[in-house]
Amino acid sequence: MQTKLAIDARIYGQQLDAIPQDLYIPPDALEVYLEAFEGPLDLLLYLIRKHNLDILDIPMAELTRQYMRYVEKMQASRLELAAEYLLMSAMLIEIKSRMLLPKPAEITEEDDPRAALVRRLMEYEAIKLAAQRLDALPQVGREISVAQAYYEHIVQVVPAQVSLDELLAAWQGVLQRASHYQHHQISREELSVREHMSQILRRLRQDGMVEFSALFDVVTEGLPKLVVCFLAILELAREGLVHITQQAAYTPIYLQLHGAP
Amino acid sequence: MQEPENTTEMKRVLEAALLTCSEPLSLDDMLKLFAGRMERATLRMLLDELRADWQTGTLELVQVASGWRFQARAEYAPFIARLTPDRPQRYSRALMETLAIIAYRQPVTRGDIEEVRGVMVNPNIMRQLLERHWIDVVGQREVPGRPSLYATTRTFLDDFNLRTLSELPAMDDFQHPELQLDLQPHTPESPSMN
Amino acid sequence: MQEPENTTEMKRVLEAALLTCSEPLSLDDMLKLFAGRMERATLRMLLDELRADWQTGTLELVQVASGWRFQARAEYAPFIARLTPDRPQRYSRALMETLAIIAYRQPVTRGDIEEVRGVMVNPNIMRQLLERHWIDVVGQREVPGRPSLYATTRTFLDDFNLRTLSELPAMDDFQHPELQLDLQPHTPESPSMN
Repeated sequence: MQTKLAIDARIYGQQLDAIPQDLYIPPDALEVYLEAFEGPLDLLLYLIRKHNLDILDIPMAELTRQYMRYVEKMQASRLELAAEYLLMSAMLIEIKSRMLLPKPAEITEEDDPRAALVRRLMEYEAIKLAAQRLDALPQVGREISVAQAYYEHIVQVVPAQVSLDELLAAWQGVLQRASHYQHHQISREELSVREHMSQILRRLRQDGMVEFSALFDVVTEGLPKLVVCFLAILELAREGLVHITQQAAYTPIYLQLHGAP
Repeated sequence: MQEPENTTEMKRVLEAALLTCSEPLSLDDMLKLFAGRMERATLRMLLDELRADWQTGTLELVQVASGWRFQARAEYAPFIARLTPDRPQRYSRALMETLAIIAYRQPVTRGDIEEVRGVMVNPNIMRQLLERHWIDVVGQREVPGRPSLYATTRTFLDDFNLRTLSELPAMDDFQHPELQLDLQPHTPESPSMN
Repeated sequence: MQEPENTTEMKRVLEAALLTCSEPLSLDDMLKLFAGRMERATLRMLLDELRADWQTGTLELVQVASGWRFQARAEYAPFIARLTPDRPQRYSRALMETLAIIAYRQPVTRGDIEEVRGVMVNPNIMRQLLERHWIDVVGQREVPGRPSLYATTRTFLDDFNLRTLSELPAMDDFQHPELQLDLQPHTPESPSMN
């Protein structure tokens, strides 16, 4: 497969489509050519493809000669880049010289001095093609436009998460600072009573006047709960929060919020 | 790329552009879509048609100062807002203490809370607790001024993963459990604690 | 705000969210829209329905690495491109080759990239790729100097319209898979070589 070397460069206002066949480089254009290649491997691949050389049987002499000619030209102006190209030159010359040595009778693939170079060239070519295919994929922001209609951002107040431990720590803090500590020690039983006090107050607020017995759910609630409920009523009465009335003995007892009409 | 041949195709180009542009498109922007092969009058007509097409859609085409844009109907904004929640705020120590007093001493008035904490109750704290539905007003105490009585709610229990208030640990549950090193028969603790 | 009552309403909430969010929405994101009152199976069904609803629309619902998004059908891209003539041009060959090495050979170090390309890695290219969130550092290779190991990200897959790395264009791994070198004893090369 022949790789196309894309060159997007202008020299003297003229579009350059390809590297000239003879590799003659006009001095002013040297930089342009340098930028057309991604490095010594890229240049080697170009030379191999341009001259239709078999990558698996690289004629080292031909390749090395062409490569050296190119590097000589670039050395003049781009020394720092030339270093990488020079390193490749050294490698090419080393391969060439090893190939001139007498061969052992049995040779394996690994013994071929070109093997490492060929592997690198093939890996680089594969990546180069992959990069081209990757670049050809549609990309968000280039070929792909993503839906992004407007919406009114509503600042949602996210409630803080509070743990029970934090609540307890707060309560403990209150108590430690309060002088009348002992009065605030709360037992579980007392909390049940307090909970029922709140429930009864809510009920009375909603229903106005409620018959005493209606506050007790004798069917579903066990005796301990009924006792707690009764204690809650007594506590409410003691704190003056509810008003308990009875018209006459043995008539129904009614509860209402204190001060309710 | 083939230039759109008829107004139906043009309307589709317009719709695709409006749905994918983050900024409103002005009429001039939209004319650019058609590389000059579009009359302003036609464009306005197409925009009217597009708006009608979306009449019952989840978005609406609206005109704002800088141009036209599609936007989600107001009813969907609260749902979309759930995708990017703001960072949860942290509650102040004052709020937590107030909540603790209401939870353990309910029903209580502001006066009760102030007496325990020794400082005035910040009205914002009560408002926050009410808005969070952790407390509500369950009555008034029959004293001058008839102050409101506050209590905790079902939401409070739910949010703290409790079934009843009695599941709130009692004080002695957390009397330095890790400091229980006394190997002697249990004697009453310091006098102030009784 | 009322929670959606039926799947039709749920699908509308979903559509509104997908049309307004520029980032792909994951299934977990979408579940958040419904505050936990949605089954994953139902969600998947609604997404399929939504995709079908838009079958002939100007946008298409697609699945990429990090979730689902609506995007304009390819035929509208050239028109939309006219709105922003300065949209990102093609990246340099050097950048694309570096990205390809990271994508196909990940995780790799800078040294690995230099080995394949035969040239020094330009630090600007790595910076660009990191800033674009196409690559990130996933660890260090345990060799002297502990060089960073780079890999591609979900954003990379999303931006290239891919769900997984396996959807990357196939790589021609060497024309001749098993590297058949010419193993004939070498004859001295042609005299022209010298």
